[in-house]
Amino acid sequence: MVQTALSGLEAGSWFALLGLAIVVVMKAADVPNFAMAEIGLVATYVGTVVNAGAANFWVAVVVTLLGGAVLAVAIDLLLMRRLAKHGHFPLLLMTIGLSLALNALIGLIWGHDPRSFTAPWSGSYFTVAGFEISWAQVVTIAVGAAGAIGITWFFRTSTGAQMRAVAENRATARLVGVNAGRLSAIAWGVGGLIAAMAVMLQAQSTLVSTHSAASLIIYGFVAATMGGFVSLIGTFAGGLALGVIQQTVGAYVSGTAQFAVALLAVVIVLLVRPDGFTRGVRLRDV
Amino acid sequence: MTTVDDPAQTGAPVPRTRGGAAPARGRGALKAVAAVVAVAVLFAAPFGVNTYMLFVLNLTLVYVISTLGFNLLVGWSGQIGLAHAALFAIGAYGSAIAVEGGVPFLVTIPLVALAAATLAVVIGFPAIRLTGFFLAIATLALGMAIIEVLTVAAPITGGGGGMDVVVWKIPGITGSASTYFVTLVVAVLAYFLVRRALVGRFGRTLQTVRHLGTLSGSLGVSVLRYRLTAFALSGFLAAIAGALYAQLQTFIFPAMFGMNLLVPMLVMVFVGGAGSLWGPVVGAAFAVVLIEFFQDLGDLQAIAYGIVLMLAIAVLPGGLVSLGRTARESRWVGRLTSRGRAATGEETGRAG
Amino acid sequence: MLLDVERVRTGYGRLEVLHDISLHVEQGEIVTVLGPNGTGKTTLMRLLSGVLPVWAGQVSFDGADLGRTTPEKRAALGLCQLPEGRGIFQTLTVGENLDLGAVSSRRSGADLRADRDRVLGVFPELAGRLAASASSLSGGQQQMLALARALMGRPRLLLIDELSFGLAPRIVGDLFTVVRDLREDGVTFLIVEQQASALRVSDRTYILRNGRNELDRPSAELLDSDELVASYLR
Amino acid sequence: DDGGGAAAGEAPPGVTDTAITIGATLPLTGTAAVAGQGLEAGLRIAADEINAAGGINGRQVELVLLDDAFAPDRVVTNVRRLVSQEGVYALVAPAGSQGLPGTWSFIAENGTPVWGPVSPGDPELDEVYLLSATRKSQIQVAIDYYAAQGFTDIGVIRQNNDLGVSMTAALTDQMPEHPEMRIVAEQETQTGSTDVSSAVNNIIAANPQAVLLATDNTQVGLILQGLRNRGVTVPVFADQGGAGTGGPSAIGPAGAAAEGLIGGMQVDTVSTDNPDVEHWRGLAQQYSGEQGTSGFSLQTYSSLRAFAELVQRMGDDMGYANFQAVAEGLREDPISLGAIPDIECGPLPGGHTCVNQAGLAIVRGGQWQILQAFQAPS
Amino acid sequence: MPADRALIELTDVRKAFGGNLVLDGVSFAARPGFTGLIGPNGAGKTTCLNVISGYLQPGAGTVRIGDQEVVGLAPHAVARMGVSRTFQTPRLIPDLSVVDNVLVGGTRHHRAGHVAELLGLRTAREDEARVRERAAALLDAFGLADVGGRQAGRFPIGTQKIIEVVRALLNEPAVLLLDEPAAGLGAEDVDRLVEGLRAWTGETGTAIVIIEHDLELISRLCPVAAVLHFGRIIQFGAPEEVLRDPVVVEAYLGAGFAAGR
Ligand SMILES: Nc1ncnc2c1ncn2[C@@H]1O[C@H](COP(=O)(O)OP(=O)(O)OP(=O)(O)O)[C@@H](O)[C@H]1O
Ligand SMILES: Nc1ncnc2c1ncn2[C@@H]1O[C@H](COP(=O)(O)OP(=O)(O)OP(=O)(O)O)[C@@H](O)[C@H]1O
Ligand SMILES: [Mg+2]
Ligand SMILES: [Mg+2]
Repeated sequence: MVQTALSGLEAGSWFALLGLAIVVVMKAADVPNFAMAEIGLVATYVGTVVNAGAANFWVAVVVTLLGGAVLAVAIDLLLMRRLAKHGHFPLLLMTIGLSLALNALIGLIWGHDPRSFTAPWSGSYFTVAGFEISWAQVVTIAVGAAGAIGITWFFRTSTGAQMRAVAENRATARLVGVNAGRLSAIAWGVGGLIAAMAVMLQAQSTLVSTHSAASLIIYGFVAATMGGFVSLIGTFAGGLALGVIQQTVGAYVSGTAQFAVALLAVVIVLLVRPDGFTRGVRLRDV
Repeated sequence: MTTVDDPAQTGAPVPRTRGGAAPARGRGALKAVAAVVAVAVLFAAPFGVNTYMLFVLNLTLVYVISTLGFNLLVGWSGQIGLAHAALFAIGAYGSAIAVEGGVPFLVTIPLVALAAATLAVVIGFPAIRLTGFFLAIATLALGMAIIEVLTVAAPITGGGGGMDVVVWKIPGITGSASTYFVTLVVAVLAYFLVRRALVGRFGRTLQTVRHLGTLSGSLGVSVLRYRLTAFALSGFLAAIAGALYAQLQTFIFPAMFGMNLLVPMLVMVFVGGAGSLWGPVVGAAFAVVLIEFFQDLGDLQAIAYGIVLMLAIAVLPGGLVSLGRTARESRWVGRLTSRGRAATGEETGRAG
Repeated sequence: MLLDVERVRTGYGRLEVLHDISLHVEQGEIVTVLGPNGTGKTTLMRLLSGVLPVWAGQVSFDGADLGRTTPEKRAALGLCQLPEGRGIFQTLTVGENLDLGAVSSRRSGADLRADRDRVLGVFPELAGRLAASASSLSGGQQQMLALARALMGRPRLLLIDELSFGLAPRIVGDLFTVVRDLREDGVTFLIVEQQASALRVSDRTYILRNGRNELDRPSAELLDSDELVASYLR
Repeated sequence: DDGGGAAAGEAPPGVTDTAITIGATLPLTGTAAVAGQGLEAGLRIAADEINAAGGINGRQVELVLLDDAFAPDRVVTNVRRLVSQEGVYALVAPAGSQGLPGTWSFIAENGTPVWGPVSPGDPELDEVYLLSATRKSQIQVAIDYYAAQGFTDIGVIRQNNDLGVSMTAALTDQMPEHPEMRIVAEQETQTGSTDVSSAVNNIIAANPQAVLLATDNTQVGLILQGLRNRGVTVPVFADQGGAGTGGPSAIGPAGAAAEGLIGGMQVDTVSTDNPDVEHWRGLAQQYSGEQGTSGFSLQTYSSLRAFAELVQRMGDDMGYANFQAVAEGLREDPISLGAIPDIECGPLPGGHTCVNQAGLAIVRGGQWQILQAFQAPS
Repeated sequence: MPADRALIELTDVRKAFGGNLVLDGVSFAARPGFTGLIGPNGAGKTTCLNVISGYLQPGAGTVRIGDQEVVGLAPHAVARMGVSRTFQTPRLIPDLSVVDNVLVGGTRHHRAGHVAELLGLRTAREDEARVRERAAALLDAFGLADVGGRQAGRFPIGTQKIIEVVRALLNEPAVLLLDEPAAGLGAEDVDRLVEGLRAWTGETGTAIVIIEHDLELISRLCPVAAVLHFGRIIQFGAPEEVLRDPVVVEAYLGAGFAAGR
């Protein structure tokens, strides 16, 4: 029971963080980024190399996080910008192509066998009231929460409003003096960093590989949906809920139904609250 | 009042109906001839090419059928319904199981088509309240559920282990040629069905619903009815394609119809050009042929696929079908012509 | 000379809309632009705010050539605009829309609040709605918001595409007086209008026709004389 | 099956006086790439060796290896390409597990021999010859072993695909043999997923004396970590594919947690001092590509060597009819390579399962060691 | 046509958003021909239209079209009863040609269902032919015949508004609701609009409710006008009188306006 809850919150934190990464980019660039998981994965792989290279663990962590941010910004500058004016679909497809390419690239450089990001606390457990609790789980949950709070704080500033303005209408936003370029770079940077954090945490308590990205990205999007693609807190809550549901189903129903049931739970949430866990800002359309 | 003569170059899928513009007609006639020739060649194919090439052709056509439906839903009605792969699976399993139960293959096609169309309406029902990504996630979930059901229903479907498909043959014709002919005929029919639907009232109303949402109500359009009809049609075609796919694969199992099918399906829609008529054909051919073509690149193939995909988008955001239009309006071509100018200002449309 | 437009051409894609347009606006002047529908007034505005590129000719602001300066940079220079169709951000609140106007001049804190209060003084209708979604505003209220936002940018030259768009007569009347007052504070105006009353506040008027200069006269002359002008006014 | 006979009469494809073309479809990229590279290595090593020694009856071996990225539909397409486009004489050690059944009807139509496909079920086709113990019989052997150790409480984790199916089949056939044994927990995992925690939690809760796995090697690695991290040290079995017996594919990622992993053996472990294995090891060490020294490499190496031996025995008549005749004659005069059990095919039914003995190996001190020699299920 | 019969009638309609009461017991009726609806910004004019056309459900009160109660009907149902409208900010499909934009408005002319259409049955083809013909005629009446093939999104707002009016007329509505049709129009275009609309009512006896801030236009077209202020009708009558009313001058016109005229 407790085990299930913990595993749930742990997995939930990964989903939540990835969801946050997606939402952040969505806010500013209005792009559903299907390459987010791969961005995090590339960063994490670089990190594992550094980590294995007998460098200090914390150095590896910093490299990972920065790696994610830098990669994301580069993608924004080199690929996304020029497509912005063409609307959603090309951007969406670009991220899909990107995810395929990055995934293959990882396979090419580091091979396809799964690997882990060994942390000082990886694999060590402590016992409370007869329950074994893994440090990795505790760390993940804590860092996840911290990350969420950090980002929410970051976007409470007027930057948040500016980003939504750019997302709604880039041209007009620039007209009133918003520096759309700078904003989307920031958003991508932050997004990449969080994504890297998500995958790195995953790699610290389990294995990641070129094919672990696929399901992670979906869960990430589901979390983002729960947050209505705008609310950061909503996304975080959604991610955690998703994790717990998914683990509970795994424990008491079947390991194979996890995915479907977790998603179905979301459908129900959506049908009850069409904007997810947000105070639905209904637009007056007439 | 002065106005513009050449069509716009707005990036997001610009469904093109024949807006009565004169030049379009001339090109239309040309296209028609080309199409007839192409179809004729395709019918001759089985006698010309080996079974492998025939198989690839066949596969392409199957995806053309399914993408015609997917494009109608995503590109025209603007609803990102992600249960398409699952409906495709329904077609595959439905047909395979029915054939096993003694129903003639050709009969199973309309059966699964109607069944899937109905199911698609159910899946699309969240569209009452949901749009955009919310709808996408909801439909994705329902799709996953279907796949899960196929896995659990082992007694009928063979579960995760998969099931053999009784292959249908026209007496005297060997190999997959039999299915090929059926696929080809269906594909052509499907194209004309979709075409008729989209160039007429249905198509323009779909676009209205997509652009104006609830506001189209004031025109007497029942928004929900159109959204669901789009779902039904896409499911209809998905299932037909699925049935033919099963015949092609001769062995099917649930994992075939998950994400690893859905993503290529999306790629086909967008690469071809969402909201265009020829897009699905081009997109399907692109996706299938490219993979075969890259076969010999070894480790590089996957990465090459991704990169080509990205290039295609970077160069032709409107999809491959926009090639002609883009060329006509592009800087470079423009430069050559007299008052050619960079098409920069375009992004404005009108600010606000 | 604050704004100087020298024989510029521009348009959309490969369609040229403005042919060799020239005009100039002096510091502290109020200039109106008239012209039939589809003649290129809005296009001119887009050109000045940097949304459309200059194909030929030159646009200079305060003596400096604007060239390919981006819209946001121009806004920072004090070249603010109320675009055709208002360009209100529907997904933001009224307050957020307002504050966006101040982004270009990078102000914040007390300074910002002061400006806000000043602007809201002009549009009391908005004061009570700051927290509401901008989309909930009525058409006219959105027009007010758009103008208010433009004023938040501490404009030196304010480009207005149809000031009276969707506004009740009383408001329009008030706004023209506001315009006069702002001019006293050193704001310069370039206003596209359809209403005769506009000529009553403006010093000079340009008339465009089919993307070309038609004439350039002191507004007062036009107002009661030219029937040609009358045909553009309402 | 009509096609087989029809094709047998006329001269078969892929053979000239100087060359014989052989094909396989392998997961060289994608989720099973590690295994795929090993399988490729074995074929190339064998081909080079054979060719260096003058080929098969003077015919140089030409390999056509296609990548299916472990996607079943690609497997189906590839097999068609190998047969109709590349015109191969036979398929040797094709992998692409779950896609292969989709090609049987096509194979039957063309009569192309499929020699030693890597771990599919047994289709009972004239054209298909199984050279190594199926997943099912490996699991059966493992069950026997557990019984011999006196374990009674067994935990099971299976993937919801063909792997899981063969686990179920093995359990239904073999558990009755050992009435004292019972299954205390049976968990199913999602194909391709990396989330096994709930399965692991449930297994631990049931605290079994031994565990049977039928999952891909990533999941094997994850499950091992999950169990060992929480101090559960009971023996864990996985088949050759899942455990990558002899190779690093599962124990690499699992790291220290791999200690005590029992792997099914279709071929001898790569590290034994068996002279034939040593011979292969020598060649493998020179191999330039990836995964040359893995167990998968030894497996396909052996398959191709066996194939060469068989074709040698066929003499001048390369017709498919003769191929079948000679192959089904192996009962009398088996091919013995040392690294794998003797190959003794016979006529159908049943005869095309040329090998059904499986061995067991265990990881001790990070090294694979033989635990139990090749033997058939009781 | 019986000019006295009210085609549309609101009685004591109330509507509130959150705390703020936007329609506070609005009652008014429109007969064939033009009826003006004027009032300060934010008075509730557009909200009125939204209530009538079924986008908003009133908190209280009734709305009758002819002699049918429409409160509770979905927008498309109301539209099919013969109520067409335009929007304050034009809502065309920018990528479609002008003709196609207009054709979408012809829903009431289509008898054949989707299936008939997909199969290309004669009924469907006839329907299509008929609407196209009507649309062409209408575009011509509003002087847009020659631009039918061009993309709607590229026209200036003014022109887009006229196109929207044409789209609304294609359904041959009994009641036409126009929300500031002349805003952003130049003098020429206003004239075009007026002639087009006059011609139309002359033939059909449609009841046209016009929201406008351009009082010239109101005076030109409307025999009667209602003034809405803070959700109440504070005046109803001939424009000349209405506009002389001191309350109206104070709330809506402003001193400057009176001086201006
Ligand atoms: N995004 C666009 N793409 C192509 N052509 C355009 C675009 N926007 C405007 N045009 C064309 O440019 C010309 C000028 O349009 P503009 O909006 O500048 O006229 P305007 O004077 O502002 O008219 P109005 O008084 O109605 O606002 C028109 O013929 C219009 O068709
Ligand atoms: N969906 C909504 N949510 C909240 N308030 C609303 C909503 N719709 C309208 N309002 C408010 O109701 C009042 C009336 O709005 P309405 O659009 O009817 O005004 P109007 O008479 O059309 O004004 P205008 O002439 O400026 O268009 C305004 O104060 C507006 O802010
Ligand atoms: Mg304009
Ligand atoms: Mg209004």
